[in-house]
Amino acid sequence: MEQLLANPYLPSIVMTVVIILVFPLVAGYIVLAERKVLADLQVRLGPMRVGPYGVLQPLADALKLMIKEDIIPAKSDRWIFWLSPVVSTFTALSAFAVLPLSDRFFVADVNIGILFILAMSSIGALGIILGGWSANSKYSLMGSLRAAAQMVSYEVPLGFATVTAIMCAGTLSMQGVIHSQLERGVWGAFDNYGLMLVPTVLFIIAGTAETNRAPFDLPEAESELVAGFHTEYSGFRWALFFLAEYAAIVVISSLGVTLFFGGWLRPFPNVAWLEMPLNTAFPAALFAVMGLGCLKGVPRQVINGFRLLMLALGLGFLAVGGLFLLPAANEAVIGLFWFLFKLAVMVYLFIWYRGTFPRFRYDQLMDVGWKWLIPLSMGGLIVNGIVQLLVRG
Amino acid sequence: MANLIKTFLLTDLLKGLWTTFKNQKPSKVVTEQYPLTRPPVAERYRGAPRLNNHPETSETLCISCNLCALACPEQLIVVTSERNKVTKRKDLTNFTYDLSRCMFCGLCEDACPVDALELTQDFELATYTREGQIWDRQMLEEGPLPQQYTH
Amino acid sequence: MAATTLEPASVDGDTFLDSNELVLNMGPQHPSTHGVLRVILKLDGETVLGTDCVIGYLHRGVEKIAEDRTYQQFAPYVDRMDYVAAVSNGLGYCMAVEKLLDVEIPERAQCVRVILTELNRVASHLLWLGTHALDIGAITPVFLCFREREEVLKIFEKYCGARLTTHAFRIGGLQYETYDTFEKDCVAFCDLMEEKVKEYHDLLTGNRIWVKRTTGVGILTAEDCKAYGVTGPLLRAAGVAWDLRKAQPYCGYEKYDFEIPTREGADTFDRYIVRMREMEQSCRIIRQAVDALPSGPIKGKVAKVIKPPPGEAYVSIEAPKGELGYYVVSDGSLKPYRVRVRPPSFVNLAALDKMCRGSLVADVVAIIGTIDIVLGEVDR
Amino acid sequence: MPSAPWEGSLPAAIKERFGDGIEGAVLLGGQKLLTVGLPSAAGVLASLRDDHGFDYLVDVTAVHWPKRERPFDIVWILYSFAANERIRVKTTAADGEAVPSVTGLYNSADWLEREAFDMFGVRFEGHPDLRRILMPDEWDGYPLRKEYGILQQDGAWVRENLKIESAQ
Repeated sequence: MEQLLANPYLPSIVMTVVIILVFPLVAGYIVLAERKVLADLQVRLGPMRVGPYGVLQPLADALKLMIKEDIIPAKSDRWIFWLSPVVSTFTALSAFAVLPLSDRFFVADVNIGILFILAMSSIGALGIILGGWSANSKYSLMGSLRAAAQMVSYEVPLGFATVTAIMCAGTLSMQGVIHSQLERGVWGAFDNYGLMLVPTVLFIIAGTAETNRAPFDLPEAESELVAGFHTEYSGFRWALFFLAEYAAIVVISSLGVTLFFGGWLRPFPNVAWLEMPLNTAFPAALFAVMGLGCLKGVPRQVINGFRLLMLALGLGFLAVGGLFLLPAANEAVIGLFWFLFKLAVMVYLFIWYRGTFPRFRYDQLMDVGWKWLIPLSMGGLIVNGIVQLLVRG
Repeated sequence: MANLIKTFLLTDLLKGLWTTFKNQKPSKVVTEQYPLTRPPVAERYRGAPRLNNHPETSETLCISCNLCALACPEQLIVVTSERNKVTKRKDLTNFTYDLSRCMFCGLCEDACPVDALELTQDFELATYTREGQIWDRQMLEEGPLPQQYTH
Repeated sequence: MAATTLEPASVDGDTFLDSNELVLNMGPQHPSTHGVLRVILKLDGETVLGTDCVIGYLHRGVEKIAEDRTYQQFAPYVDRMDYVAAVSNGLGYCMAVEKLLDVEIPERAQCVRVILTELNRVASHLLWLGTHALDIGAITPVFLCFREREEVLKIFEKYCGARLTTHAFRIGGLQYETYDTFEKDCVAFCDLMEEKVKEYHDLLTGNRIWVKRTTGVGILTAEDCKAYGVTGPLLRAAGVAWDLRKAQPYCGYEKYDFEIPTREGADTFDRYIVRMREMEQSCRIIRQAVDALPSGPIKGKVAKVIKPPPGEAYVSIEAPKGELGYYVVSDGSLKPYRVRVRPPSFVNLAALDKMCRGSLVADVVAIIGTIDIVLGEVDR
Repeated sequence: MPSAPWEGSLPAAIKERFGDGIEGAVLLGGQKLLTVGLPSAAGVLASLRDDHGFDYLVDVTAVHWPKRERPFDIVWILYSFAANERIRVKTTAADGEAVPSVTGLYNSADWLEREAFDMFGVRFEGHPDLRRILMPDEWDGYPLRKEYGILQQDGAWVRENLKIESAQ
């Protein structure tokens, strides 16, 4: 037993298990957040029925998807049809291994972490392509063809933007990138006298395309290809694709947060007097507001169970807020808090686009990718390289 | 030049983002939780039919003239009556109204000379059977039974 | 509802990939064919080589029903053709029968008719805008448009008791007198619309993706429009300032001061702009009509039993989608001998193939949206 | 309906060119109506488009009068953008008789003629693709003919394709 506990891999294994178990739920809540935020943008209420304000909706959705009939089209390539959601989900979740959730919560800090993420997200495209092809449906086929072309085109600017950031940080390790930003005292996005903003913006755009999110959601363009590559999928297989999509969003956002927005660092990491207001007061106040909001909602609930749930949620938020006031606990979780907070902002951004922009057309997507993003990202790389060479020597 | 700068600063996209962002105010929400909050229905709303009784004597106002049945484009009204030997007038025996075919055009209501037949504000007309859509005189006079909402 | 002529070069079960051509069946259940339209696309990659529309899934035989109903009884059925602009349909039908009867419609009725049809035009355009934007991938405008459309539907509901298939007009005039706050509601709606149109412009007009998606897509020049009989905003976006409200005024439209918005590009973007400006013009007409609303009777001298003399009449109005015509033949009996509807959606849809050839699949969706079809009217 | 003879240069020119082919030119309730014989219909329509500027074919339809010897009225409604003028051209046809198609003159005639064929069984000679448009291809009968009952339908088709007994 002691030997087991002393095993150096134990924390990694525990983290892996936790991520695999918890992430589907988290993905469910990202979906709920997406539905709620979209509803807000669109002057609607969004899910309101399952639990107060729809807080139990993800569980209901998961349950429904699990008990739904699993349909495999008659003329499909059964094995590949079976395999592709697995490939998608597997690769997307694998990338979690190198995400630096905080200075102490991570599975592994490998020295090629960023390469690993890019590799996994490339293989993820394979799942989409195979899934679309194996379904033997024309819509799916077109979706997967689009996916293939899009992934290839947008990985280039994404890569260039990443390389620029790596160059700036001088390391490929995810933790190393954050430590380098701490040393330089500035987030990656504002380094090199603000010139790094160009790759930052390009990264966000290319990252949106890489994850097949609107306005680049051509592989699953609903109004043209019905659902694109997953037109023929149903039930839990479809849920796996869904899970993979949201995992990819989290991975890409995390990568962006790590490379450009300081990962688990608080804003202005080198300004000492901001320590108290930002690291203690801000999270405590945030959770207090959320908790009080929930408590305020309690009397409005008609059903007793919902009242209890709201009460529990409110008290839970308040307790988490209180945690940030304890110095020891604060030290343990503040990194995680900042990382997740920035991640949430990124995910909100993704949803916000989707709620606002029309979809690109296939040829325009290629135009934007090859004629604008790639030259700009190459230019960004060169200019940043020169600036770095001249200034840092 | 100004246009080029605008292109690179993505002003058009930011304008759109700001428009949707502004809409997030909870007071701007227009949808409602239907069975919990019920929409107000206009006074002239053409919903479920009702056969009116005289408010004091609670006798039917219908004089069995059959004009509504003749006016109805879908011919879904059947008025049956028998001649009252004492008053020499027609007494209503039954009145059936097939809601499943009704398109709520209001022609029957317009045709009624005594305001006996009226389309009311009740709009919740779903039933579990097709037969349940055929309303007889009793149903038309009393209105549909209160429903339980499950959701 | 006929089989297609667009057979692929080789349809051999699974071997269709061997050929460069792909036949894609879009609809009748597809998110953006606006109902039960089925478009068979012949594709080379994503480029459209040809299209074939299969329609009739919503064919209810409205023209046949007309022969079995009295003149008044048929009026509610026309609402169910272009159910998005039911008031316009009703107006056209009533005017055709009034032409047969040769009756005079009182001023007040005319004025209320104008207000309601213009409100309906705005509602129809709003629905078009929302769904069109949704087809192109912008998912928010549809909710904003429905929010404004709701206000129109509320006015309809208060006026005649129904929101969608209104049956608002009767042959000879109106059945319902306006309600107390009718004028106020109409003006309030116009104020609201003028404010909200700005919001749509912020969301879409300037947006580079929107401009790119719509400019140069589905071009139908003025010549083609005339050859295909295409009317309405499509014709006006091709630079022809032709609007039946101006060309052959009815219902007293000659009294109102408004413009016919036109554009020269004849593409999807121009149609978008034309319709947006038409909404503004409609608000302008509503304001004038509300100001000028005379008092007086609302129904002309029409007998309870409508029995027009034998004869025939063709009356057309400017519906939101184009020229909506009714060709009514009477044999002197209680029932119309023949009612022929000249539906704008049906005729405009016939130009789909011309507009689609050479464009991409995503454009087909945009073009179907820009034609603004309602399948209830296409199939009748 | 009040009917008056239609005077003017247009009917005069048409009458002069087609002679006996023109059976009448009247203003029916103020609307211009030109009745022509079937053999000259194609010529009249071509002349109206080319010589008189009627560049927009509004509608093509038919009316069935089963008791007549030639039971079908074929109606073309034309409009001229330049003159802001609308006229109706009408001819009669016997059952099964070929009616000239105007698809060569107006593209809009394509679907409109298909619809008239679908509903009445009027055969448009020269139409490139005359098949049913609203009804299924194999449907038996022409719904808008007067002898076709309002509840009538092709029971065999319904049984075979929808797998139900008639819905009526």
